[in-house]
Amino acid sequence: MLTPLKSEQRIADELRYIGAPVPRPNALRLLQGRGVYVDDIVLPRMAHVVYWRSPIAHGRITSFDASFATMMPGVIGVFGAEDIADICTPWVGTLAHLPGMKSPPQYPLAPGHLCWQGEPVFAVVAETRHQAEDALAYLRIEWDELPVVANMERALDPDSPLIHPELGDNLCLTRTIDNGAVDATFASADVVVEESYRFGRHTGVTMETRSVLADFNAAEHTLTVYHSHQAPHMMQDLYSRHLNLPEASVRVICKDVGGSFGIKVHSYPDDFATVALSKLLKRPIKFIADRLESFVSDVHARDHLVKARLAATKDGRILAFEIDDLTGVGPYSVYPRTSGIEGNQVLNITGGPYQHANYRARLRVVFQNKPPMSQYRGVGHPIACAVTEGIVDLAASTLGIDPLVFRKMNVMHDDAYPRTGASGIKLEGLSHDACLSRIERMADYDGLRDEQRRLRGDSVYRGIGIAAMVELTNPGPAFYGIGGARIAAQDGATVRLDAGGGITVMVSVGEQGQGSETIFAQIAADTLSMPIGRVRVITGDTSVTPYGGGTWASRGAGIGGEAVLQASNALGMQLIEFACAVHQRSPEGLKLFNGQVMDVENSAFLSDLKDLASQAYFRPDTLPRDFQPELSATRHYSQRDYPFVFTNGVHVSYVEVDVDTGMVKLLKHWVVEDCGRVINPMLVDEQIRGAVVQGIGGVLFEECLYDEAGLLKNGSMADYLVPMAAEMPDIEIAHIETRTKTSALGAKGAGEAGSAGAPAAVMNAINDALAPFHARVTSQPITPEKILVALGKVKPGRV
Amino acid sequence: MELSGQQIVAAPRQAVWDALNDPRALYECIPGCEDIEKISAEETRVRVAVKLGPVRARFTGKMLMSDVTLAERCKLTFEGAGGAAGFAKGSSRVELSDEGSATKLTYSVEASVGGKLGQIGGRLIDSSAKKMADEFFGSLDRYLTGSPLPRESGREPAPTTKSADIADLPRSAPEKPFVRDTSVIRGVWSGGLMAELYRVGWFTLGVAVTLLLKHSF
Amino acid sequence: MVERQPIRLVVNGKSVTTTVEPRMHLIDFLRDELQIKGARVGCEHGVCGACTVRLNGQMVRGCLVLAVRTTNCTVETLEGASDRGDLAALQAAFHARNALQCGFCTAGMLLAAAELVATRPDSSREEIREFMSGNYCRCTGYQAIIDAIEDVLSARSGSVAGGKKC
Amino acid sequence: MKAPEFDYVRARSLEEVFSLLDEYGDEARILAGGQTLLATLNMRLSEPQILVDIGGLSALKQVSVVGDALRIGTMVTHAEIEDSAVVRKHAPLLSEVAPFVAHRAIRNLGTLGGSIAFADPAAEWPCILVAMRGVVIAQGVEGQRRILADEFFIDLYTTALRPGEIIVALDIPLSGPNSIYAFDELTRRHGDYAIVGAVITGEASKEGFLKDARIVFLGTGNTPDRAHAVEQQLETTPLTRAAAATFARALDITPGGDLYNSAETKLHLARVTLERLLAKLAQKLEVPEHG
Repeated sequence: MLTPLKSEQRIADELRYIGAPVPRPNALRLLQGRGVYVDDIVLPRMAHVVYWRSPIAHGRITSFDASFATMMPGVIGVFGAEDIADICTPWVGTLAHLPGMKSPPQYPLAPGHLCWQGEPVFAVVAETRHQAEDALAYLRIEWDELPVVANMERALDPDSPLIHPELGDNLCLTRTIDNGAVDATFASADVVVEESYRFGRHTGVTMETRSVLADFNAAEHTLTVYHSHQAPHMMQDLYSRHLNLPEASVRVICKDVGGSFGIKVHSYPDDFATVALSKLLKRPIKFIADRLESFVSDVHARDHLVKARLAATKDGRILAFEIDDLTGVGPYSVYPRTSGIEGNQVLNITGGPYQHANYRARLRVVFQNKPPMSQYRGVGHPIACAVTEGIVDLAASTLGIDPLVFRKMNVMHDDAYPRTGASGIKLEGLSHDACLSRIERMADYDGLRDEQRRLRGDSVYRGIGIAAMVELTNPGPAFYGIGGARIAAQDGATVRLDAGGGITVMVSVGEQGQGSETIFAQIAADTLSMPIGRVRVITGDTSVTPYGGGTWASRGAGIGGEAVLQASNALGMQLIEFACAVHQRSPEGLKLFNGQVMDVENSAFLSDLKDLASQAYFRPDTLPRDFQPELSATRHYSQRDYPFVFTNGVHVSYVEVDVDTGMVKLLKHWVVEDCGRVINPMLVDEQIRGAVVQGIGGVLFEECLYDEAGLLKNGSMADYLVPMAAEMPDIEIAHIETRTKTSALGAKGAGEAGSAGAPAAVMNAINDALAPFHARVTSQPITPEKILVALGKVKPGRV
Repeated sequence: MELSGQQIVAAPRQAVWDALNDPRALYECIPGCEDIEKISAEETRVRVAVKLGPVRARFTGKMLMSDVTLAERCKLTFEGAGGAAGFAKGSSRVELSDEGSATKLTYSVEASVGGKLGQIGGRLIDSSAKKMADEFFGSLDRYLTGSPLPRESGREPAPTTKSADIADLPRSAPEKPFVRDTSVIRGVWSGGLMAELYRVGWFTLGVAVTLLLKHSF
Repeated sequence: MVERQPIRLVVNGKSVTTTVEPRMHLIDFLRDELQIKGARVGCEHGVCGACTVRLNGQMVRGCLVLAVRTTNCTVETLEGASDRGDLAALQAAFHARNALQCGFCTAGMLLAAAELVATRPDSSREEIREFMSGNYCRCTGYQAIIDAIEDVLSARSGSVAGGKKC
Repeated sequence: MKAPEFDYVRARSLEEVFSLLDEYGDEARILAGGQTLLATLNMRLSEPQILVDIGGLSALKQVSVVGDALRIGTMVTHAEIEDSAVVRKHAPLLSEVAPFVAHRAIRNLGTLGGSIAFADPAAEWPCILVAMRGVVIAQGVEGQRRILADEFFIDLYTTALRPGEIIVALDIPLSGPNSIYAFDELTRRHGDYAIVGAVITGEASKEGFLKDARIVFLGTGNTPDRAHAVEQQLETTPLTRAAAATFARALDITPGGDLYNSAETKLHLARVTLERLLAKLAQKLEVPEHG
């Protein structure tokens, strides 16, 4: 039963869809190969653009000659920065609420200063993609190299080369937190443990690469952009402002999106260049990044070095955490969500689950001549959780306390909310105790420990890794809005009774495969008590849906769902009011049930919504003169009680390490997660499984390998190791439901819990397996070589 | 990745050192060298066609000799642009020591390849750089001891040092690309061979055209 | 310009006679020339599997086959196999298990799963994972796909063997 | 990335192949399975003028016993080897190794001859061919040549094939009743290029010796890497499980590093792999197989 919003609102008695594993209706077209992605769309006079990307990490163009290339068959033109300078203005990727953050202006095409291998500099437009690539090979371009900043640990040295001399140094952002009596606590603590954690830079590798089809209509001065994107309204605002077009004449349409994970929530220079070229050439221009350019142009993530220490008492009470996070981003802060948020979240979230009061943290975000870095699924959580849970495990083993017991002693207890964490994060209500005891039973923790001990006798080394985590979801304007970015923190839904008696829901949160359209249908169907088959959901079109933020930071269900709930509620009340006018009854006596209007007491049938719709649309003459039925309702919702609604979960990973080859076999993985009300258990579990495997990619396999000249050495699917089916474990999932009181729906986010905790759990499991050898590995990805070096079987070649 | 190798050259140290500075010797010994032209004592402009399995990449750039201690040690650095393939930088610290009447060459190899080839070829950059270095120093021995060099078929005879003068190449390329008169080329626009001739852009085009004009007329 | 060459083949049961540039791989030919969009381009170097189609009944990487080489062959994409009802059991199992999210890898996954069900019906769970490890998916984490294939195999062996699958 | 323009011809006879190779020289590429060549072309790392497709020559697709060898045509695919009963009967090692080659979709088109001609240092077939004392049958305008696998792989991607020659078939000596073998490779992911792999072949003798042993590594050198020192020791010392570690320590190869593994790591992994394979074979020698 949905908690009633206000006394006079009627919500259907029993729930048929919310809470049920409803299969996704829009999956059927995908199963038949009838999805429509951007590359599937063909428009008349459509041309293709291909970008010449800087082959070096830092330099300056000295000569450019395209005279031969332009003579090639099918070539429409070759363009550089100056050709679109007066069409699209540059941007700066900073946020006001990250004080002192700086980043230089960035242009759609680099005006000569080459800042990373992969930066778009020239555009070749031709009739076909093949012809454009043929011409690309005949551009005659020469450049001078400049000293490269490719090692983040030396980027702030006084003698380090400067990427942007005008900025004075390579520092993008710094921030510190210093709460409680940190120095005193560490000085007097019984036990202090210290460790450094290295996280390899890696990227999302979405199946569908970034795709844009920009169609500027010169006659109407309107721009339609088919975009593979997560935030259509954000891009509408950016294109409108930077191309000087009225917002109403910019339309962004996101049909099927082939995976995004945060990679497609940003704006990219080649997006702006493609749109600008469409305006310049007055014809549709299609840009489909191929896989090779994706590795050097999609945003990267997770490039961090974190030094951490923890202070605890002899009897195992954690007193203080301290961290120093150094993160090397790209030459520009990404626009508009910036390259500072990942590091900022590491500071906010480290130590999240625990009761300590003393916390000091320093963040330095430094520029590098490597692809720009920004939000990718989990954002700062995989770093913060791995640092926290790694050092907590080190403390537990130093104190000789079982790591599960140590966590049970120190996590915030479920009865102690609301409260503020040591880093200042405001926590509404979490369930660490419930999650820890649930996963203990689910994974048969004691049984695993017995098996681990027994197998050590046969020199088989297994490890059990635990990772408790907090996760921010349902963000309010605190994330971006207050910093001046026009990124909507609210979402809107319009729910309409159609003439045929069906319900159409238009909502501003989009679908990228995670199933948000399905849960919106579930919510609308239950709220209006309609068969779900009669509910149709439309998203991803700025000209159709209300204005809203889109998909990011695990907010789809929590924010979008609540907007759908409130709009459906409003429509429900309007329909009852309409039925009252028709049947001369008072609202308390009627209810909606299964697409009909019924008497509350005796459930007598009064009318079917289909008939009411026809009457309203076609026979208004039969209605009381003074009554005008309203058959659609729009509601907007934003979460304003907390900066973010935090939720939590816990992972356990069970691995076997071959101590001769350093190979790790993932045996099993468990997750207990609390995302508040679970609207669709199947879809939530699948979100967690997909995110866990992405986390496993980061901890074991994925890294962008750069040499000192800032050149990528493994930019193909053969050498950049994305996780594949054979090596992945089965993942068992359970839920605790601590509903948020910030909304009637009570749902919190679930999309990033998997990638937040999996790296920590797998790292801890590997180090648990290596414990008999007193070896630890804290540099991700944990490759066989790093394990062999830790075991002393091989000298450290290069970490 | 730091790699190293050794090669005994049955010739006195001075002769080996002279060969390292003689464009004719370099043309014979650099694997896949298609053209060479000495610009100064330290700098030699060179065009190298690299064959690696099915991969064909033509690098046009220059070879620098630095950190020189006469007839004892130096550093050879090659930097070349490979058109769409990207660009390559290879360096080798070479030390010459007497080994009886012969000379022992010990050398390091370091390679860094940018652009697309680097992205994709990462797996084999080091081993192929090592292979090219081994071949170069191996050829040096055969060149100095007069035994025949493994001449790949179809490679034009070495141009005289001065005749293939790249330096005074016309800055702006000729209006229409010239056509070689052999039957293999079927049309000015035929992607295949034209790609081969012009693939690295005008600079090479200039080189290719200049060379061909000199040879075929 | 290299001349287009004539080819004649059967695509999804329909005869196609046309000319094609020798360099065009099968996926671009299907998508750009025949407007058959079911198979997708994911990497163009034969690793991700998004471009999987059937050539003479066998699954292949569409990006590693030249269209000019498919003359006198039969090609089938997900649309053809789906409309023929050849994948009904797998499609139903994938839908029930949510063994797809964004859908970009689904064509390759279904055709690979179909070849496994047809040629290795008694595969263990680990053998299914190995066979399917040639197709990259970033959304599902693979478990639901493996479960869906197991459902189809056990239903098939259950019905074939008439008894409980041992 | 879209491939550059090139012409295409489907050869109707070997003679036509040789005349095309003569006319275009290095400008022509042989198209066999295309699984490596097309990836290279799609990435524009090679811009040949013409592809000569030898897929239409049915003579190159035969598998048959010829004398004391199993003759496999150059165009036989990895999948056909994987599924072939004739191969399983006469060269069971090939049947065991085939599933390690990439993934089934690649194996459905990729060919044995293509893999041998390409000679990737981490590929399975070159290493297996050397271990089984195979012979490459090359053919050009002047006729056929038989090249021992030992002399075929010269350097990184460099074989003994002469310009204008193609591989037409591979001869693999038939495995006898006492032939035993062991193969394994270490990969981060199933189907990847191997970090290190090794195969041991030999004849089981009643006295517990592994006779005519050959030990060949893949992924360590520029070509299939023979462990001669260990082979010699196996001639004089019975192979027992206890001795496996000492044999492995005698490994004399010098691997190079790769993207993820230093040279020292590769040597360590090679030793571990060798020791495990020797232990597996030692077990077979203790319980000699019956027929």
